[in-house]
Amino acid sequence: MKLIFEISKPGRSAANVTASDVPAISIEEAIDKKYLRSDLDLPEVAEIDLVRHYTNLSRRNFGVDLGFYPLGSCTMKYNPKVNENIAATPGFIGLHPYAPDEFAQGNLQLIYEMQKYLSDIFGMAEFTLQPAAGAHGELTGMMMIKKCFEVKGEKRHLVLIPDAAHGTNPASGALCGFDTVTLRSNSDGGVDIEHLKSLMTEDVAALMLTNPNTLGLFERNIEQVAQIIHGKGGLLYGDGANANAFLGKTRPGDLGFDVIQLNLHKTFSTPHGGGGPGSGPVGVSAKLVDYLPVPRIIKNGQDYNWSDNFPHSIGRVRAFYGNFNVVVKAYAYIRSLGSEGLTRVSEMAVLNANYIKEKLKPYFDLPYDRVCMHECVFSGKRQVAEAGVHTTDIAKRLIDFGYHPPTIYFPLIVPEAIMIEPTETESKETLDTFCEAMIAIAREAKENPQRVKDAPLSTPVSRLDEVLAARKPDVVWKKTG
Amino acid sequence: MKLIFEISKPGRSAANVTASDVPAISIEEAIDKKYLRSDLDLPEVAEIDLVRHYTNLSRRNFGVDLGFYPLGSCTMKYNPKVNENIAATPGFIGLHPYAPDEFAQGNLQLIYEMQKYLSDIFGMAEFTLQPAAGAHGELTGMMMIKKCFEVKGEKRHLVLIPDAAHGTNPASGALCGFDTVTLRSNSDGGVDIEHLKSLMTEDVAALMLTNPNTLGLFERNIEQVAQIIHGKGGLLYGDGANANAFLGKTRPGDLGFDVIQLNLHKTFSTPHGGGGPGSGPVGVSAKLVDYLPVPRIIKNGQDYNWSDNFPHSIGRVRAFYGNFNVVVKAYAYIRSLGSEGLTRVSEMAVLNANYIKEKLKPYFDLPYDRVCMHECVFSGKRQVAEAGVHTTDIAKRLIDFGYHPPTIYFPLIVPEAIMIEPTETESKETLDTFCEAMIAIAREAKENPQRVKDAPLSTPVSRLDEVLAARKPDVVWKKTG
Amino acid sequence: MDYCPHTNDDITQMQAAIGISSIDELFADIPKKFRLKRMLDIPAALSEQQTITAMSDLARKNKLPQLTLTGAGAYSHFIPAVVGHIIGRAEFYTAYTPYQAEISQGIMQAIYEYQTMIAHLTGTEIANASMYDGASAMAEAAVLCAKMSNRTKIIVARSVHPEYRQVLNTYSWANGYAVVEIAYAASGQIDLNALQNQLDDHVAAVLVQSPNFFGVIEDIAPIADVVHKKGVLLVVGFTDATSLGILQPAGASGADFVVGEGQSFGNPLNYGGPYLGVFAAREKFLRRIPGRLVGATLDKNGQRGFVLTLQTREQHIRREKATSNICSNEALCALAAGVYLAALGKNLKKLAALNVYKTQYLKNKLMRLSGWHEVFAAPVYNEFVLRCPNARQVNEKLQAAGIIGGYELHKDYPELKNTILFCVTEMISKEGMDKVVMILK
Amino acid sequence: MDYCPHTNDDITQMQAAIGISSIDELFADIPKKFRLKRMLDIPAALSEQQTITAMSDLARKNKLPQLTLTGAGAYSHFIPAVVGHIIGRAEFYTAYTPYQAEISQGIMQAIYEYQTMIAHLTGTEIANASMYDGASAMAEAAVLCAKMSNRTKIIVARSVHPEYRQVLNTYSWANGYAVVEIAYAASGQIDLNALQNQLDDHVAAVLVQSPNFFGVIEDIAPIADVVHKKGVLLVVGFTDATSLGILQPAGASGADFVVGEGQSFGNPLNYGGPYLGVFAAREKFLRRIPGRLVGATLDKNGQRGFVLTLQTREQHIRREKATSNICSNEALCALAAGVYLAALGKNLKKLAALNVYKTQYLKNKLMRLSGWHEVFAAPVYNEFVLRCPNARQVNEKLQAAGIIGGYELHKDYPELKNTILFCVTEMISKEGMDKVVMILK
Ligand SMILES: Cc1ncc(COP(=O)(O)O)c(C=O)c1O
Ligand SMILES: Cc1ncc(COP(=O)(O)O)c(C=O)c1O
Repeated sequence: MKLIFEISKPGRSAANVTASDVPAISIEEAIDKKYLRSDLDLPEVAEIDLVRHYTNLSRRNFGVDLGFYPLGSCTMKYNPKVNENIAATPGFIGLHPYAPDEFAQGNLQLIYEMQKYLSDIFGMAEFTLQPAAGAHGELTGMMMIKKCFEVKGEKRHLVLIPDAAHGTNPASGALCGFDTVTLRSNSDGGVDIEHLKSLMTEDVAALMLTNPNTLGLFERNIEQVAQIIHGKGGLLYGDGANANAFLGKTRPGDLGFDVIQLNLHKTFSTPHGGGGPGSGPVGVSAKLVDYLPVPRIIKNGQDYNWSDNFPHSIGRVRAFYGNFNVVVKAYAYIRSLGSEGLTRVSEMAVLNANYIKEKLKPYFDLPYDRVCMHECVFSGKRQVAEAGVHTTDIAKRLIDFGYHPPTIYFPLIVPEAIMIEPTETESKETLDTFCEAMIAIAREAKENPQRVKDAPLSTPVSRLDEVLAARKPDVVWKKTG
Repeated sequence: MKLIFEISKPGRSAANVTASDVPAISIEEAIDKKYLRSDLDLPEVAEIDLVRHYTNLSRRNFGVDLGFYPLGSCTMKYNPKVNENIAATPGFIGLHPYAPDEFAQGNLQLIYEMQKYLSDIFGMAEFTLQPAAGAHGELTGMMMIKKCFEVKGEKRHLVLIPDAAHGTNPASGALCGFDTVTLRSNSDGGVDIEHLKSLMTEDVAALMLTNPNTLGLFERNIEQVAQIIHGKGGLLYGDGANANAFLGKTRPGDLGFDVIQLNLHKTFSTPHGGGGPGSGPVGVSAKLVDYLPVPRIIKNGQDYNWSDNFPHSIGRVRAFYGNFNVVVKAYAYIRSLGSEGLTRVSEMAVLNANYIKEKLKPYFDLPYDRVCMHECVFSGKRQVAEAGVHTTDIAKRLIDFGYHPPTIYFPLIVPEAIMIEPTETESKETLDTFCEAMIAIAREAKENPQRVKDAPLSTPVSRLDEVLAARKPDVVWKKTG
Repeated sequence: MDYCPHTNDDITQMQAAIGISSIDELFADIPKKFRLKRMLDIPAALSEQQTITAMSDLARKNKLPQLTLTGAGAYSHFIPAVVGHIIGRAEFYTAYTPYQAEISQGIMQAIYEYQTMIAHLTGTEIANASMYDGASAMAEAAVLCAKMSNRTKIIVARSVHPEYRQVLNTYSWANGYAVVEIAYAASGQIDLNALQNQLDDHVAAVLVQSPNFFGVIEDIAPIADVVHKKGVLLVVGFTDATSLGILQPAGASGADFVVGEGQSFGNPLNYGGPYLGVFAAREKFLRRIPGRLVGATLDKNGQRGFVLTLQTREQHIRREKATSNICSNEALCALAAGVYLAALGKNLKKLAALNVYKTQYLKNKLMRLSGWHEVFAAPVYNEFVLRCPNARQVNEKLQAAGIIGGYELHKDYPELKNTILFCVTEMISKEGMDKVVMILK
Repeated sequence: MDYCPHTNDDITQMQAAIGISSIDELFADIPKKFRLKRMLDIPAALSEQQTITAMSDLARKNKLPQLTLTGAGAYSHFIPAVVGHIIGRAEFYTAYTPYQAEISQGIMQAIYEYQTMIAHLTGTEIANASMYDGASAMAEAAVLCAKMSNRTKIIVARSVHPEYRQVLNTYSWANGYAVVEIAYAASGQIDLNALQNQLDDHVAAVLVQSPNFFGVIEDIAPIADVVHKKGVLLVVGFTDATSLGILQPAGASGADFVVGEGQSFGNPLNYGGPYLGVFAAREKFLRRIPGRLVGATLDKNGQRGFVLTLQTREQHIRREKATSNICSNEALCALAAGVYLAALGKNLKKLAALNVYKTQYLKNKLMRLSGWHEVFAAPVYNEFVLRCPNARQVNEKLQAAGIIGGYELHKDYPELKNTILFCVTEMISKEGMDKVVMILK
């Protein structure tokens, strides 16, 4: 398809500007000419061309509303439409963040209650909704840990991170000045306790643990892990991206976590927008409440107010209060489901993952053969060995069957990883037909490997040259001729 | 794709019903069992399946927002998005039609002003917005004509209809009890004046004329036509479906029309919804004002009120006041464009049609080679003669080029008709590439006729068996097995 | 603003290609004396921002009530969010009538599904793709009966919606048919004896509505018996379409045609339109009914697909001999109805039951007010008629509290002085009803 | 309600396939003592209808003002209807980050176009696919400069948005960097001498904003000169992004990084989020910048297509050595910005001019009130600071009339007692401004 610049034509525009109802003055008089730009080279298109351009672009994109999207770790569940409508109401959309608190009591109440709900669901003392995404929440959480030790006068510069961890974990640790140390997994897919013991010193600020981890496995030794960390005065950080696995079943706070960041856009069903916005609330145990970012909401009688008055706070991690509109959707979601609904979410998510695991086990290597939680991780090793068909080929071939591929090559500890997260919103029929497609591809890999390697065959472009893209980066279009 | 019934599964549902906040009573006690149904066999699907089903269906449909839609006579122009938003505001959507007038002053004012605007734009004394579509407006107009003669005590049972007329014209005449007589076109594509003279008697209630007619040609002898009709006491009915050709340029009232129905969904840019809703306002000259349907709006000072008190009215043609929400969009459209904007609409629509006509003239037979108005009509005769490629083949082949085909086989007086209406909202680039596609098909028809006959090659289904559909009608799905 | 993309350059080039030097030359066929020489007398053009301001100013001149207790042919029901999301897909709402099957499978399959749901709900075998609204659907059914039978009299129950009867009168008058009204009995149902007395050889059709305008459920089976014995066709309408979730469908009780207003299925009140004319019938009338029909068929590769079928009934082929003049219908409203019904599924029954519970609640509460009485004894769905000391006053009191009260029947039924037709749907909470009763106490 | 489609039957069958007899078995890895034995303490589940009621009750507890005269980092602009229609396409908003290029060309091409528009608007060569917001974009730019230069001091103008400086402080503290603030001159622009005095070998970056928090336009070129002479990097932010329609872009005046809040481009106020962090830079930093990048490339058939590129900078590959931890960004907000900018095209300049006209109008009117004075002399875009007799009273008066007044600066700038930062955009009519002046007279 052409770029919007390539259909641009001087003199066209889709959006007109209202004629001024006040005197038009000379801009050069109001603003010294040296401050003014000389050119403005934006695309010039009529509304019809604009709409066709983006509508046709949308049709080259796959979303949950089109079909199954088992992207492991990303929890691509169906997002109820009603929440979109709710979040679009002018009452929520229209307020300026600096509107006086009297104007914003509804918003403040919503944020306050959301923090309370999350605190109960996750067993934490308090939550902040300020971080804009999961990784931002991680950073915020690690900053609080840093602050905590700084206030206590302890110098701890290390953070332990399991080898199965999501890349944001070490990156977040690093972005707030910690040195990271990799913690090995054991043959069972859990934390290698002996390795942990050997690494845990009084230099270690925290262990960043994902539970269930990125293999979809629950850390059976969680009690021991927490004891080891806490025993040396460290803190236990939880990456809550996988919270879809245990809502109403167990609570990170009860398991010993001191901090947990959530990905509202995953667990609480706000659509992911092709890459964002998300929302990454962070919950903390009592130990860390003082360090929460400001501002925080204070409830006085029936009134809610913002307050900056928390001297030990880490400060702010972004302007204003977070991705409020995303929170609105997640709040409505929690209100719709209630306790039983949320619990059912996890039960069905876990049921679905185990169902897929059992159905595909005969056809793909399953490196950790135990009950999984909300996702299961296969390895494509067998297909590589048998026919030179790689996980990426299998993924691309799934596209031809109408599915979004699973997450691949993550977690890094599984070679040729295929990470399937069905979520609770998918029907048995969908899981069955997906498994049939996977099995068909496994067969095809043997019988006609080239066909799999040529996939996808049904898309407008196929197998894009990533090496070229990285070698000769072209991230901004340049007019030619 | 599967039918919604084929993905149904007992026990599922997408929409839940709120628990009762009043005592649940026994339905059988409130309503005798004999009045109650025993089965309710609607599809049972979860929200995710529902959304995927219809979203994927939508992707098998072509709309103006996807590309050029030169469906002659249908004026498939681009529909400004802002009007969709406006029409969706709760203030317009939420009122019951029997809301007391005090509650509905905004709606009443809108309807009243819309009638005034249309009256000026078309030069008529007054308008009704009650009819739900163009054909409904025709019927309403013809009923007023009938009533007029009834009140005058004249018995006129004939209606003259040009052979080029849209099928709704004779059908509307018939549906209100007139006998129809076909009026021939002359070699110039206009009314055959001599034939008209010979047909016009005091038995004739009206001539139903489309101007510009369905060949896209303006009736040059309109003055004479009106004189002939009026001379014998008849009335001149105008099918205003082609009003996009003359906004701000001329007015049917000035041309001598006594009645005109509009298709708001065409001329005034309200999207057509895959077949409706439309809106078919009818304007009348002073002669016919008394017969307008009730209710009509009366303005008293600043207040607007509905009134039924018009003894000569034909009554009602539907319940309530018409397709109000469609009118809202058309009203907003008129307010956006103003006089100059509306005039430009027609200028550009006519420019575009003539541009296409000139570009395609060398490649397709043009039965009436004169300046056209907003649409041009070719004949595919040459392609039939040369290669046995029919207009329908050309139309189907255009689909592969990404275009909606033009109207074909209408008007009936042009063999193998290809009726192209570009509308004013299409850019020169679009017209150019469309013409290139048409020319390429003309070439292909010679060089590779089979390819054209096999078209479309890019769609999920191709060349559906209409004969089978009509011979063994299957209009309601039946469960099997 | 306008929506024409041409730049001046474009226009110049196009003029050159056509061989003209000014656009005006293209309008040369319009006789000079008829060319408009002034600007149109409409307000000045607005920017998009100004348009929104102007339109919201208008919308704000409306007063949205807190509660609406009026039904009378238009019903306020909860519309699941999915409906709006689906009909808001540009591929659906910016398409025309699906003349080109290959690129219109989406709307056609959806309409085929709608037809199937409607046939099932109405207890008939076939349904069309929609009519303009309930009233015109009923009128067209009546005209069709007359045309098929070559008879000229149409009987309609006086308990049919007054505006439907007016539309019927208009259509019948235009075709030269006589319309006879049959009174209602004390129960609120049709007076079966009176009906029997009117059934003669000239009668083409009998039209009743169930629930009727009074909310009363008619006993269709005996009516059908009586009517069919005289070789007359029975057309049955309904008021609130959600009643089909619980009531025995007229098709199952012998109706030849079931017609009515489908607005309740996922279409907002919209001050009366666009609505959705439901038109369903016995199979034998398939080739005679008005309106578009989507039919399933096979493509050249043997795959299932959908087409507009039996078009030879329609105006664009049969012209003056067509079964109707209808062309554009209410496709998007039908799509909304299909999505709505698919969303509710069997929950439509629950919803209908909820309407009954709530209706009985308000009815019982109001009947305890002094001077208030039930007018009709027959069972009702979600509307009912009560007599009260002063109907006008009741509504005025409610309006003062921002509530739209019931429909005052004396306007159309002079014999029913001080009676009000109330409607209660799932949109009215117990709290709301209690408030209404408080106000009227 | 929940959104799990399984029927009881499904569950039974699936349990059998897995070989379990109860779902609880799947949770056996959770130590018994940690299993939650009570219901969650959250309100009871609601139906869709109830959810809407509950949520609109909450929304109604907010008071939407008639006018908002506050900008201060979040701006109310008219959003053309097309923006909502496009970002409302389910294919866009229900997609994840485009990891699978072949079925994500839509969002990737749109983001590539966005990157191009942003680079042009900021006068730089490259831009990423978005950051969380303006404040975090600026903080990440500062951290990046420190990391690249191995220096530990960051200089920031005191006229940068107070919350941006707070975020900067937090990020800098966590990384052990010192932050030094530079005062503003009487003009409202940065005190260039003070800046020069602070520039030493430890300084990694200088951060300024233009327009700055006072609405004042900074003179970037001389700042860039001074800064670059010391081998320091210059990061320039902006407040209202629409100013880019008219102001010389910082990239053209020598900035190394241009970062800021893109909310003004088609994203509603939303009480502060989601917003859109703009991050643009000189080409040479391409392999060092944070965030996703969409790049054009060719597919195996030589066709143009788009991919996420230079992913080796990113956390999922480089882990602790990544250029940032960012993963999810604000893609849909960036899409909205792209659509907005494509819709306006060159009209963005007209729009910016309109903002200037209106701003000058209100400023002139207010300055005529007794006791009101201009605080800063340098030119402004659409925000300005005035001193008045009693700032609190001014805002209280306006609030009483349903108007949100300006931002009171003394909270962040104790030295600026009784000063108010006002903002005027195209959303404020002359009538509205006259009313404001009337109220304050
Ligand atoms: C396990 C895990 N942690 C953290 C993240 C980061 O979350 P976000 O993308 O919202 O920053 C992700 C997202 O992919 C994840 O899967
Ligand atoms: C010339 C003409 N007249 C009348 C009609 C009927 O209009 P509607 O479809 O709105 O009933 C049409 C629509 O196709 C038409 O093109």
